[in-house]
Amino acid sequence: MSILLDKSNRVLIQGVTGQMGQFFVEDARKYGTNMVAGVSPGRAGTKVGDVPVFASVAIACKETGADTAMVFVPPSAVLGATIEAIESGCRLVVATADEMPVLDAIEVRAAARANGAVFVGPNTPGLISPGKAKMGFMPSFCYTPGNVGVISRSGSLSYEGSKRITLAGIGQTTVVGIGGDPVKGTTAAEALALFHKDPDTKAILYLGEIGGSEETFVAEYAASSGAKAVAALIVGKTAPPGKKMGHAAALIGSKAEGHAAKQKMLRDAGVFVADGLGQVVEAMRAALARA
Amino acid sequence: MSILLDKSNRVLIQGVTGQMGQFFVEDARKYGTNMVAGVSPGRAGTKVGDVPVFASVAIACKETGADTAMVFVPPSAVLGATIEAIESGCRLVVATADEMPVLDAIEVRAAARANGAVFVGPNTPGLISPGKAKMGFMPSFCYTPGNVGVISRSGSLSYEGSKRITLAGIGQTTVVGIGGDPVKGTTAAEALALFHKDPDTKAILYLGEIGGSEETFVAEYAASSGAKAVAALIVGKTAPPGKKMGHAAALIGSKAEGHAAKQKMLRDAGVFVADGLGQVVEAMRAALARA
Amino acid sequence: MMMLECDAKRLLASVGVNVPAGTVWRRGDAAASVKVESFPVAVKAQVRSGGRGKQGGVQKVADRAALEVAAKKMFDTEFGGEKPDVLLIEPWLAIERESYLSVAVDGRAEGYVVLYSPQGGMDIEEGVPPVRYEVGAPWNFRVHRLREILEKVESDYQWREKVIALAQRLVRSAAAQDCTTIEINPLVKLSDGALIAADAKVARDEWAHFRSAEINAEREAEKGRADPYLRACLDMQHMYVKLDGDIGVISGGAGMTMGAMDMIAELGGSPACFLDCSPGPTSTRGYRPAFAMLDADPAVKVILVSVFGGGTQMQRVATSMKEVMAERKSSKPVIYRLDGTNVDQVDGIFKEFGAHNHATLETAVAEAVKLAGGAR
Amino acid sequence: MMMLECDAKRLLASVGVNVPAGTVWRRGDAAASVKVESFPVAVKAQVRSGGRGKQGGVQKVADRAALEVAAKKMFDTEFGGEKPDVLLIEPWLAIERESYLSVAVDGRAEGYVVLYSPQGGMDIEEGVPPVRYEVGAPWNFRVHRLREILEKVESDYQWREKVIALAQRLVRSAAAQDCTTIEINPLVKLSDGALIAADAKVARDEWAHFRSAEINAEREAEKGRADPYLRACLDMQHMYVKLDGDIGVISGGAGMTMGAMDMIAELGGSPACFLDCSPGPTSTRGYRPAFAMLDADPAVKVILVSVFGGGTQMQRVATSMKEVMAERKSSKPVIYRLDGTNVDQVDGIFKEFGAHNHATLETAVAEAVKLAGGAR
Repeated sequence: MSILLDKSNRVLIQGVTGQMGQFFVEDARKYGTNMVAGVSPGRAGTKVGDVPVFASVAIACKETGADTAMVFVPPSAVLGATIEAIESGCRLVVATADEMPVLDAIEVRAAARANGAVFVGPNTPGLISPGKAKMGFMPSFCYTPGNVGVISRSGSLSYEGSKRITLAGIGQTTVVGIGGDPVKGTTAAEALALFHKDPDTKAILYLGEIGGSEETFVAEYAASSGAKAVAALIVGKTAPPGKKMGHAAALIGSKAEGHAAKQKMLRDAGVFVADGLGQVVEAMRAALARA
Repeated sequence: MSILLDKSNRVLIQGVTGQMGQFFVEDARKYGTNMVAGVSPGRAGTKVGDVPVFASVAIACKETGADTAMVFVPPSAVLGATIEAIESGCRLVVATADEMPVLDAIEVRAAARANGAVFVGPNTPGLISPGKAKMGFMPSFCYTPGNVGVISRSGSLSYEGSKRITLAGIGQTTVVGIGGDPVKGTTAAEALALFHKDPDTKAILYLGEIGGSEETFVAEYAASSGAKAVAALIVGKTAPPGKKMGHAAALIGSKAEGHAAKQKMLRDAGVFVADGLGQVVEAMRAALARA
Repeated sequence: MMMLECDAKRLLASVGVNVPAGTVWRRGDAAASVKVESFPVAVKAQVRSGGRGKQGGVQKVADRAALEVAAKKMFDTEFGGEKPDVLLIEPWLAIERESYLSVAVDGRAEGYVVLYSPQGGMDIEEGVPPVRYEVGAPWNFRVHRLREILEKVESDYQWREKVIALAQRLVRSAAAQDCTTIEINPLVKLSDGALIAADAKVARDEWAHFRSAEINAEREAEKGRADPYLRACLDMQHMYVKLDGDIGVISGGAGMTMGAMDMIAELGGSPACFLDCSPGPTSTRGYRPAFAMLDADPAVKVILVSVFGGGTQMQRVATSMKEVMAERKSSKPVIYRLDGTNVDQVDGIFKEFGAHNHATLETAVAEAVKLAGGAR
Repeated sequence: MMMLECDAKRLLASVGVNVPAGTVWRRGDAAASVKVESFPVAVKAQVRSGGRGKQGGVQKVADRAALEVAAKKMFDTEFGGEKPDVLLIEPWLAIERESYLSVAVDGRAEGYVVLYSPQGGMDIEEGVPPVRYEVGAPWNFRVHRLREILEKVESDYQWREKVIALAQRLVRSAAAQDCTTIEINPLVKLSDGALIAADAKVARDEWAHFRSAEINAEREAEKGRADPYLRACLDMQHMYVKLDGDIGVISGGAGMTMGAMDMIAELGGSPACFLDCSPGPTSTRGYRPAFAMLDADPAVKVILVSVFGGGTQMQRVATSMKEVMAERKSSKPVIYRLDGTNVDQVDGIFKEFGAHNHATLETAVAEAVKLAGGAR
């Protein structure tokens, strides 16, 4: 099994007529993602590849049974597009866009919660359930089906981390990018809860960063009774305090948000913590050995 | 019967230790209003008259069974106090305050709707169910029990109008001031619906003004099948366009908001329209004759 | 509180809305100090009342000399009773089309409403009514709901998407800045397809003054534009609208004040003003400047005091009247009709200074009309 | 984007928050042009980094002469690596007590959180942690919820009510103006009981630039403060943090950039920077200024290009590298590790200009560390 995404998701693409939308239709379809509709106001009736384009998410859902949305619109339009998808009945909405104002993310998160939908984003590579479907631009060769759930705050780090375990023969149920922004559509806590319930997920790999408090969710989960084994990597050992390291949330604002404090907190909670990328496979193996 | 307010309401006063709060406790109790609690953060444990003071609405409701709130706090604090009352379970919340920012009124209205409560205000004299209870400073001698429901956009105009029909022997079920602001806790439409359902209310007197669109609700109601008879007075025949006549909503912004257009709309809908205060009793009698 | 167009556009620009790059010419500025980069330009009288366009308050001028002539004339012209203290000079726009967009507080919408019309311009009220999107609380704005509504009237989808994004910005800004209206008319499509707010009206909620230094400053500026009599009234929170007649009305409550005005007209008289004293202190301190203003106004022949009080107690009002009359110089007649809480104590107090309280509005108004010169 | 204290206080004042009546002294202003009404005053270095108080960045001066001495010295001092271009001069406050209030975006709160501590001041991080009120979406702020929380730690109810009203204002303003943090520390109670924001930190969300002219201007100003090399990088949306080491890192993605930095340290080297080029164009146009900046930086001995791309296609990055190298003057060694989408096309392109693509980050970093002078 997997979380959130598999072959049953019927995917529509908002902003499908843009460059990213068109590339996604081709790339994700190749991987097996079930692409059923595109949405582009003003372009209804046209096609992108063989995907029919509709004027609104509501119409696309009605006509094609779409239940999952991938959003490719400019940052200032993400708010409107994601809420449209959520309120038109999509159960999963993914917006990879960076540069989304945090206030907009707050609004989308509130709307998702009110409608029982899952929002993944912003500032995320998306998610992939290897061998089933992907929603994002992740390089497919980094992944293979298996029994580890991967959660990452960063895009390319999730490619790197996944490739490492894949090459070591460790496959994944789902790899989900929760994003580098402070307010997330799906938090580490929520992703952990989903993996916890997934019978095929035996252990979890968490790829985190300095800054913010997301890692406290991971420690809380790992310390809870009956938790699945967790391995983790925290990058940013060499990041100075008080500086934003690319991601809005990657800023050491207090001691607790620093690298040493996070590693200690995770280790104290029973997480198998890799000391650098070179140890990810080792930590993962240790976690699986306990699983 | 009556609408919204009778002897069953258990009333708490927010801002009870202020000058208005104290006057209200005395005046409304004299009329028969069932006053059970006061709220004043920091003054819990004291009394105003024989009314015990609590730190929060939630505690006051729990301790005294209060279910109705009268809010006497400064304009900038009305938002917080009314939402506290609504979310602590009060079914009726009255805020007479003028000078409440319209955005705050919008928020309170949304909260009332979400919680199934009724908000009356802002910028209103409150409401009175003659012979039963009053929530406001209206002069008691202007009212007598009877079978007319009165709705007014203006405070003193409702005293004047009510006194005129009272002196003519026409009593009231309830007189409700919906207020002079554009966004109302209770609209004319909602007050009409309540009077429509009240078996003791035989006819309705609506006291309106130029500006805004509240009167369209009245026309819509009067024209609907099975509507109770409605008499109305619209003041502001001599008001110039484009000027705010005291109330934020009393501004003729378009022809439809002018005096002549409103009178015509109401007459066309079958409302008995008084041409000036001097004709209110006559219009009311005509309405009752049809009732 | 209506803002001047130049201030409204400053607000719009601050939230990223495209507006013409204007220059402001204040009354008294030396012509030489007003920099204009290129001609032709629009010269626009900055007044708060509407309809300026039809009164010559917007002019196209082709060169510097014409600008100075037009400016001089505009500074000396009244538009809707108001002489401009400021002119706005803007590059003349290459207009491809004009539409209409506004965001306003609306009772029926229980909050904000968005209005759009594909045709904008001066005659908006005469044409097909704009389409309405009832937003309600500002956080309920939905791009896809507005799109659904606009699809029916606006066929240019690229323009439509620009309008939607703009409307979203305006609703957000209206809430953020306590605006009750933001109207862009015309909303212009330039020949290069870009969107620009060619004219803008913004009204702000004066009751939000405690959380906005700008609104607070605007309220003070409004008082500053008033004459000293009116300023004293505004300092007491009185609400005043000048009218054409000769019977001054001192009243309490907006509805009742209009009710008295209407009855004056009905009985053949003519009200000189709307003057609602209830928001301020209903005491000697509060009423004193109201009488001072009406006493000083040569148009006012008679003063009608009409107060029907609930929380305002009549024995206090009566005492205030006694005190004001004791210090008053003017001999303009004053007619009283006090009613409401504790009205039974009024006659006793009135007796002390020889005043008479009318039992009904009808008799009070009739006497005022008679004293003002009788029914016309 | 952190605002200077003086700008943060201007923002607070604009929403009706009480702040000291300060005067701004900009570098280069003549001393005589700086008006101070009365002494003593606080002279405060305006820098974006924290901890200024402990470095002498806030001084009490008793007279004009002392002010000028203190100002001269402050303009020449670095606080957290930053020389102030502006000083803020404020009346010295009669402080009765200091507390702490902030409103910030918080992941756990799914939106805004309000933090309050009855004791404010410089050592806030060392003391009892502030109490938290998780607001979430800004329209969910509830006066009574915050009151419940504050009742447990703040016994002065009059002060408590002032703090609650202020917090409400701050949440509203943070949302209205896209602030991610508004921190008032200390929040001061004056001897007359009034509340005043003695110091303030405001951070704004740079991604809201499209709806805020102020944020947009601040972004431009930030670029303006950068040297021309960095400015060219910022124009390309690159994200850069200077570090102490000698291995320049050109990378894509914040996490992967830090991962590479950490591995450099692990293998005995030292990163010279965090430079994430993924937000901008990953083309020759995008990478050119990144190389130009690192080539010009004398501290950088080696450049490590580490890109693991998904949407970013490696054959394009490889071609960009070829083009950049063809025009590049510097002879600093460049080590490559490209991986991700279409990585199989990289070797062919690299062969054209004699470059080698490392298969793993480990070998790439090891070579960079060796070239930079070996493990220390």
